[in-house]
Amino acid sequence: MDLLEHEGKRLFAEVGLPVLPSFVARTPEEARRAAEQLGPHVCVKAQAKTGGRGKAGGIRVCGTAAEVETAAADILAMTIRGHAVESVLVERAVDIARELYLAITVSREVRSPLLIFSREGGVDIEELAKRAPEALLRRPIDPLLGLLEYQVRDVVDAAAFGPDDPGGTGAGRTLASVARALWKLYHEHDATLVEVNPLVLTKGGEIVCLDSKVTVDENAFFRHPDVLPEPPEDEREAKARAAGLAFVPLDGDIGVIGNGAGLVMSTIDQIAAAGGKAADFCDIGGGARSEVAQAALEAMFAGPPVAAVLVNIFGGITRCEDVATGLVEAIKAAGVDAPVVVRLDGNAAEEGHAVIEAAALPNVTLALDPDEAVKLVVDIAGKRAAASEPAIAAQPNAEAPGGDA
Amino acid sequence: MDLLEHEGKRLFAEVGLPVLPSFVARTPEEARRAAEQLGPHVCVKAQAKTGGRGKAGGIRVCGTAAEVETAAADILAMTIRGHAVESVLVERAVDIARELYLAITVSREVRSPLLIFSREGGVDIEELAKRAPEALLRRPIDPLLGLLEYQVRDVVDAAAFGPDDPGGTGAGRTLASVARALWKLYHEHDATLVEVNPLVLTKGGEIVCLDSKVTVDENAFFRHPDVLPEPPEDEREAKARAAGLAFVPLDGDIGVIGNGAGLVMSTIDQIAAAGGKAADFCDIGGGARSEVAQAALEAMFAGPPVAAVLVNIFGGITRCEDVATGLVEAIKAAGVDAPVVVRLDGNAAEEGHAVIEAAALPNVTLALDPDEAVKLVVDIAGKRAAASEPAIAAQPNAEAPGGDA
Amino acid sequence: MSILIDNASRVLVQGITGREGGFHAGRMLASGTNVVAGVTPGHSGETVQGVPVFDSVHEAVAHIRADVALIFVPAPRARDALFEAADAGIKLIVCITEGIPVRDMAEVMAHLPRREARLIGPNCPGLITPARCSAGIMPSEIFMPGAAGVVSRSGTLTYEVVHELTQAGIGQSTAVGMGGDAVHGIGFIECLELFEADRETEGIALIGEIGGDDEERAAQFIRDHMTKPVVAYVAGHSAPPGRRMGHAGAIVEGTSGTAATKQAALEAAGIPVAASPSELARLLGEAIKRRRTT
Amino acid sequence: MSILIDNASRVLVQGITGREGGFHAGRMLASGTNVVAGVTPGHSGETVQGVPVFDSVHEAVAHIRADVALIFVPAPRARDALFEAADAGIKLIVCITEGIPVRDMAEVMAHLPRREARLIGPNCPGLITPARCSAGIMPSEIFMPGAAGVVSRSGTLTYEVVHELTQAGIGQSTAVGMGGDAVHGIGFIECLELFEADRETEGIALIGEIGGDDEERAAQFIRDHMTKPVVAYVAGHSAPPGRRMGHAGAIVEGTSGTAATKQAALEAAGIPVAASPSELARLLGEAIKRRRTT
Repeated sequence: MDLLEHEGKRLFAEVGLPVLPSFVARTPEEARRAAEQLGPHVCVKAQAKTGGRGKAGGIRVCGTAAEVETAAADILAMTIRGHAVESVLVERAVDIARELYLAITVSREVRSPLLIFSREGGVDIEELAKRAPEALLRRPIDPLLGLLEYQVRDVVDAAAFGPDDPGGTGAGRTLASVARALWKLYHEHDATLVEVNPLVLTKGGEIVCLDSKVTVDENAFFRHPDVLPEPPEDEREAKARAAGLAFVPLDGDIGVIGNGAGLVMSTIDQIAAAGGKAADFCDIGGGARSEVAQAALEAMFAGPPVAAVLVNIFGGITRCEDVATGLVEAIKAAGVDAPVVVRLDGNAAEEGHAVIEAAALPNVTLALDPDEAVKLVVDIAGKRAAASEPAIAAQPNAEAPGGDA
Repeated sequence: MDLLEHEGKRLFAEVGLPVLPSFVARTPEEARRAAEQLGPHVCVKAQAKTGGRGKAGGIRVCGTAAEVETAAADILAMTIRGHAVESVLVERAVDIARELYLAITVSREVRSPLLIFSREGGVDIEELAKRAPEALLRRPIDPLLGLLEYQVRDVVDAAAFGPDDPGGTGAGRTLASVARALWKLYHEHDATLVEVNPLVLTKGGEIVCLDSKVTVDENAFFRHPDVLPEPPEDEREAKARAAGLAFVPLDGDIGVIGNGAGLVMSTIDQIAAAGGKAADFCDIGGGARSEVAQAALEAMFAGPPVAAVLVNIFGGITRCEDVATGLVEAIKAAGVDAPVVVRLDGNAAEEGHAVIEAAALPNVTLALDPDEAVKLVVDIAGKRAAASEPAIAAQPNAEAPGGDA
Repeated sequence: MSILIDNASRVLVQGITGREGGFHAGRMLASGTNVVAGVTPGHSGETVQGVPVFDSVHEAVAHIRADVALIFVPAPRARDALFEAADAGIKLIVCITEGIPVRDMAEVMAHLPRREARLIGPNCPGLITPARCSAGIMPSEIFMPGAAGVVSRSGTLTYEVVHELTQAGIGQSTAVGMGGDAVHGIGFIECLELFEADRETEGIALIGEIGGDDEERAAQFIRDHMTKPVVAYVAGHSAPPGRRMGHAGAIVEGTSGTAATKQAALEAAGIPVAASPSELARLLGEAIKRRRTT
Repeated sequence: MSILIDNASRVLVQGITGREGGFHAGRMLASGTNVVAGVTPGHSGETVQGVPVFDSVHEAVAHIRADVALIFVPAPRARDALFEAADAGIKLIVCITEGIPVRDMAEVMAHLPRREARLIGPNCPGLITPARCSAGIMPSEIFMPGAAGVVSRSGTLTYEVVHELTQAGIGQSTAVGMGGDAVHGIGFIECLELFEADRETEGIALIGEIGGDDEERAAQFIRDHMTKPVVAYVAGHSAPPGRRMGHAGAIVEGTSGTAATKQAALEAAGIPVAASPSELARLLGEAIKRRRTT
């Protein structure tokens, strides 16, 4: 789970990382009052769980409280990469002498946390990583030892603060304590990413974390009962999660239900290859029973209407008969009239076919192999979309999900 | 450094180990007041940095405050294995249902801490370890992982609390937290031993640490600036330590100074083999200079008089000339008149010999090899002791160090 | 032959008294697997499906020899169960549990080599050597013994492919479901090495998915070290790009991680990449037949 | 030949700008040792005795190949210096520093095998292969090349024995001062194994002292595995028994640990035990001569 900048900075302050005085504001008025407290020179920053807010205009440096109020009003009206900005952080501004980069994230390859430092921080760090990889210090942190002092010294050496830098070698000592505190946060809060970009050396010789990016491991919430998991924005996702299903909303018009993440991904790929577009990723899991299949269909129909549905089940542990029973009940109960293509194979597939056939639902078609099933559902959805094309053409935004008719 | 029972129990309480209410008393009167606070049934226990106080009569269970005062007076007058009892611990008494044993200490062999548990605690645990080694659970604690939960469960399983035990399985949960806390103490306080014997299950179903034995690593004091190293009891030791020397007072009459612990030990062994007895172990170290040699001699002469002194130096890094210079100065300055046998070999040995010869001190003899040096000093000391024998015979305590004349 | 497990393997199930543990222990026994012991603290002396239960892995191995530990313990206690199995001397550990924190898995993967223990998983279906040993939750009914090695990051895709292979008369030597967590045990390369050395295996199906760079590294390994044919499939071409907060992830993993880069890397190494699981099964069948005739 | 170090060894000194580090670097250079680099944080670019100094071991090995790290860093920072050397890929680490906490050494000894690094020490004089390489603080002047291997828990006792050997015309292959801390690196057995395999070594002097059970285990090893003659000396017969607070130490170490039990164990294994360092040198000389004539 990603944290907002101000949430991350609260953790920063807890572990002793240097942050600037700031207030969170949800209205332009609150922002103005914050500026009055902090003094005239402040920075107003969009709080959104995405990168690129700077380029999108989500960061403004202001010199008066009135400017702050205007900036906050502008920013609070923004949507950045699909994320509505619901608050801004009003933070005291500083004079920057140097911008550094410091992060810890998990490396799949070395199977451990990895510390990354660069004496050139700021916006284009990925660029730098490609252009001059040697400019980045990378140090795997041994999971059994933690961040070691010699690694902290490596960071300070790489910063190469000189007599021309404000603060001189004292800044090196602060940087060392910043590295230690960042590891403490990463480790103790079960983070998978903590990034400070830029980490700045001010003209006054102070080291300050100007931004915070923190991602915490949802699997570790059992160790952090005080952390509240964020509620899903999408209603379908909320319903599915309540039923213990993995659900990701997508922007196509073919509803997809399957068992196993790989099978569902593969199904969506094949729909795309056949010219269709999936409306969701819904994984009912390995040992799915009839109630789960039912919950999946209900979650799907809680969202925008779909042109057709593909249920693709390979029964390993899952009994296809159970899935079929749940489907039939859900379709009947919810009065689903969208076309549903069902492919059942493996464990109790024949019994599953019998359940579907016995129900004799007019909108449900059985497919005998996965390739046929994909072809069928894409055909049906294509025809339904074509039939409702005028409705789509009438919509102003060409990127809106198709097939909403 | 060994801690007294009450010092160990203060750490126990800090990490959440269950201890009984108690007071430290330095006078019988204080002990009586403690008993008045704690209620009539208390235990009065000698505080001494040694084992075997129970057998020596240093533990008394009392039923009235008056009994406590008498017991404290008796115990405070005791000396146990050479340790004068300066305080007693007055502790509330409990009804014991079962006695267990739990300890963590360092194992040289596995190079890690080792947890030891037995469901049969009490006094004869070493006996038990020999008689029925399978009755002891031993679990190495991985230094990089710490005490693991499955090991804690092993301890609880080995305790095998049953329905007949007071507290039942609840006692198991407490035992688990005791094991965790004991590890926390061991690790965080840099202990090399924490032992609870007995760890008792009371008739009320509580788990209580009835005794504490804690040894902390003096090499780790830099991590624990709040810990005060104990001052040496022996004046020579105090002087030597102030000069950075390793010094152990022994009870013979031949003063020994050498460089390197192995060489000094070996010298003492050879003195014993030749029929003599060393008065001390004094190691002036590997790179000794003239001031150090001087400090060693001064420390030695701060103690009871010795019959003779052997200075045994093999110069590796140490220059024998420096040692010789320091010796000559110290002998002159302190007016030492005891016979001193000096053996110098290795680095700058000839120059060292020249210094000794030039000083022409009447009581200093040069020996040319270590075997001859030992023989010589034992001869001299033997003659001096024989000459002063009547003085020794006049002393009431036969165990007093010889050669005090 | 086969890889990692065979009919001599003796399997111990940690968490056997749980719903999943007991259910799959029964399925494994029914498929002929040698399930020799179960472990659940506080349940020593019980039996599950006729299998004796012990309080700890140390206690179990003191009574009964075991080669493989299969872990069904809930995520919060999985780290401890993994340490316990390794410290008790088990050399092959299969962890079915999903949802284990990354920090715990990093510690486990740092510790296991110290005990010379191998891990499969976590968050995986385990592995199976058909008709000889199943150490996991794969449906043994759809497998048959034979020449095809399968290594996969996905459970149900494995079943799809195996089902097609079996229907086409192509049996399997061993199928390994390695799981897709960020920090996991055995990977493609280790399995490929084992398959290359296994006399029974004549060709390998590799089933990858988005995330990480296991497939890219496997592609290089296949090009440089494999003599047996390998065919591949990668799921997730249409997956939306994951939200990414910071830059550190991109710096660490570079541009790799998408299905397209994985497919390109595999193809660049000369490995046929199928468009669907059913095509993957066909490609493997053809490759094995070609190898037999040359 | 020799063990552990020879004239190809390239030595890096951690803590070279300190008093001890600089002094001994100079002595080692004077004895012909290949001291290639020094490390002291914040001193990169300086030289000590003509040896270039770097800020970190990683930086040093990026510039100059080194095989041996010699550590003079003060005790509170020694753990970190040991981790640094091992993590930078140094395979033989010699730690002279004394007074390192037991907890730190236990962590170091748990970590070093993960990097396949060997440790000599801490709190030891290091080791020397006469006229070829000195990695430590032993006085090279008293050594001469030859057939006697020496392994010892004591520095000055080693010098005594070596001095006698040299004066008797018996040179040394390698002398290892392994230190006597409760938790230390290389032990008697590892050195004996190496001496047994070393063609140059014809006999070994083992110098033990009170505490632990290294000598007892070495005695068994010698009886079971050594074909070359080993002679021994144990210091500390007259040492007063250490105060012992609890029983745990006695349980762990049993009755062993006194000079008498060590000497008895060695003699029971057929190993001649000398009464003094000078006798040890004589015994070794005789053993080597006997071996040559048979």
